[in-house]
Amino acid sequence: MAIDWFRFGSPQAFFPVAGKMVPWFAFLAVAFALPGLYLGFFVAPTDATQGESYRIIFIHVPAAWMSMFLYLVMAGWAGLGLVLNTRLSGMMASAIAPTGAMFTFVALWSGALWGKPTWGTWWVWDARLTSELILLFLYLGFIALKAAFADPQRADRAGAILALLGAVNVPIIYFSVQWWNTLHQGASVSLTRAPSMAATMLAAMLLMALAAWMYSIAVALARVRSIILERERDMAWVRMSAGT
Amino acid sequence: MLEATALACERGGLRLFSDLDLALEGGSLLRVRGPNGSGKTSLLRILAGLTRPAAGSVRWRGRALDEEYGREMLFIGHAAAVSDDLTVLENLEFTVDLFQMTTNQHRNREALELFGLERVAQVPARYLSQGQRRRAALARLALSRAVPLWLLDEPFAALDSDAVERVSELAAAHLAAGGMLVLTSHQEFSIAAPATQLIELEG
Amino acid sequence: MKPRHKRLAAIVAGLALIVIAAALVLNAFRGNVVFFFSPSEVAAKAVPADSTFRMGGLVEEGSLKRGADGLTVQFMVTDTAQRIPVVYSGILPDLFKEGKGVVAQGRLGPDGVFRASQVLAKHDENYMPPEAAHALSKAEAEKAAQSVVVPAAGSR
Amino acid sequence: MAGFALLVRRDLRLALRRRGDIVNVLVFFVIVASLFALGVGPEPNQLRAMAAGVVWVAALLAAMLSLPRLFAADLADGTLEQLLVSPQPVLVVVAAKIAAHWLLTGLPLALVAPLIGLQYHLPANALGLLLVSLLIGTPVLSLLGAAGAALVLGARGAGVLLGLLLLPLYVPVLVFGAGAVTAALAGIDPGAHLSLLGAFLAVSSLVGPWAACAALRVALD
Repeated sequence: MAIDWFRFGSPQAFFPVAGKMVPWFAFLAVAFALPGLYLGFFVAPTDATQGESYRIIFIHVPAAWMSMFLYLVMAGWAGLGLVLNTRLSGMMASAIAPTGAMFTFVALWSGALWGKPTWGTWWVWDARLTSELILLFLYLGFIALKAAFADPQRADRAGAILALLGAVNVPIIYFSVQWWNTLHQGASVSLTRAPSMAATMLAAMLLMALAAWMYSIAVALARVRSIILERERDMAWVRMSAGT
Repeated sequence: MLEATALACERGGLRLFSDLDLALEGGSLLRVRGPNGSGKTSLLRILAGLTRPAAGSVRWRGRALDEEYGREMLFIGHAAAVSDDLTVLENLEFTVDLFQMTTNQHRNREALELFGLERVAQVPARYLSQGQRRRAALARLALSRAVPLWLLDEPFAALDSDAVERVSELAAAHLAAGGMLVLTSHQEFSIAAPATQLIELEG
Repeated sequence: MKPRHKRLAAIVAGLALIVIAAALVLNAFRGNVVFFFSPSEVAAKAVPADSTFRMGGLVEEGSLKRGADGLTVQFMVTDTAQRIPVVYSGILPDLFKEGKGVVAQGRLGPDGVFRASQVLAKHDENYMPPEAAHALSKAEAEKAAQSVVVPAAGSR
Repeated sequence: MAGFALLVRRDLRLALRRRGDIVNVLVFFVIVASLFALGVGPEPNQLRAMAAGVVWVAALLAAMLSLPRLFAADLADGTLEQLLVSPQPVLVVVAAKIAAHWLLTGLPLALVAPLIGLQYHLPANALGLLLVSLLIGTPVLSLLGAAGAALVLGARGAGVLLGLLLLPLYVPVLVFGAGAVTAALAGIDPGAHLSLLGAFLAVSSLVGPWAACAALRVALD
């Protein structure tokens, strides 16, 4: 049986589907976060060099991953909207941006809190930290640009161009630790080699990353529902379901 | 020559029109009529290739609109496209070069004279009145006989009766020579045309 | 030009720009756009003269000497090829240890001693419990011992 | 090619009629750069160390100051509409706008910068490098700036928004442009910085015009 995926491209069809999915993803986020936090903060062993302060990676690393990944997802949705002219794509991009900005902010702050006890400084202007800061500015610019247009369709298309323009930054952030001598350490988990951390630590970190994923999906879906209602408030189906 | 199928237009979340078809052959005049906000300007901008229709497509000589279309189409919108800091003549000369029209200094002068602009030809456009500005934009029509398709948005707005007559004459000559004309207008006008069509847009 | 040719020309121009950019980036990585310099570069004088820069490497084992005031420290920074003495007066980060990574910011004196105004610890991406770290270093020590033994065995 | 020359000529002629605009940008550049010196104090070593950064930041701000007008004036009087329906490819229109903007702001800024460098006690080799880095870097300001200027057309608070969008994108130019001069001051080879600046120029000349074209189409839609 073929599923008509394009049917879900219409906000009207997507609205109830998203509504059904939100509680599930919210539940999964909690279901992953609780064991993740327990493993990370109570079970995982103390680090040989850093002692207890390394435990911030259970927040920091998932947040940093999400900050980059959500940008790509956002730019992907935005680009899709630009090419296919589907209404839902722009709304999805709008819904993802605040979550991405939040994770970027969390990654920067948790990084600062980690840097002080380990490196001995809150902040250095190395390539990794600087490019992550730029990512935050890109998110804020995207949100501001979208907010500056009265016509949502114009906002979607202008935002999409900016999002694609800024996407160049993501690989720079990711590879900065390999390309330059940075104070920031390299990646602890990568596709090309075995992870460089103890199994419990890795399990806790991956659980937290999954929780961050599920949280992002739940929040993005909930937010996209609000955006759909706001933008389509004059449409018959919204009025009918609102009972007016 | 100019065909549009199943056009739909949406502005600010509102659907202005949908399922609009039109076909235009040489010598046809198409008048687009409707109340304010019914999508007349949007339709013209879609036909000019500026606005992307929400659905449907526009074809010229059987092909999708491309850069070649720019050589065969003349679009005059609400704004006069006259730069304040250039003189009336410089503005005209720029337009002529931009659209790669075949003309010469003498014919440029004549075009300005036709619209009563010879006295202000060397004056920066910032000193023109609203009506003069419209005339400066429309002076192009006198040089555009070779351009088959004219798209004019409210060409008679802000013009005195003399200038209305000039535009009507040029349009009639254009149609008689096998050209096509699409225009929107609130005013009544009389343009002799071998064939006339009317599109009524509802508000 | 036909539209098809134009599109082709645009693609070729785009690719050419990408190739140029990639070549320039590769060229740059042979140079020194870096957050810190290595002791080898310092020894080769490929570092800013008379101005502040950062030097990174490992704190050499057994090189750390604490001054009488309890604040001034002296140690060697090495990249295994070269070693540069560093003098620093101030509080060291918790992770500062012999055999571990460090990035120091300061100036190189005429006597070849690096006078640091700030010392940062650079840790690696390996996280493991102390027992594992201990076992790992023991294993490495054994491996090193073996690699010394093996050629001796081969020569016999 | 004829279309490109025509459009560049038009922009240059318009700029000549509004000479104030270009002069103001240059004066702004010089004043901002001088303010830093006044704020920091007259210590030559300190001034020398910050010269490259100050000149580059002032150049970014000055270039940005001139950008909102790049398309806005043509949009307001309807010329932009005509440029887009004309037989000229939009890419040519955008490229001409960018070229004219660089000739009118980037190039003069680069040429004036060594004078400011003198105020900051830069030695001759650093002055030369300041000029070179600005000559490579300022086209990037125009290329990405055109994209930004086209994106904010018709937006609320376009001027401030433009800064918010563009300054993060300008960071690599600032880092490597100023880095080249600082490296030269410190007696290291600035080649790597200039290489990266050149790479960034290549990437910008690919993505900048593309984004500007797409944004113009959106703005006139």
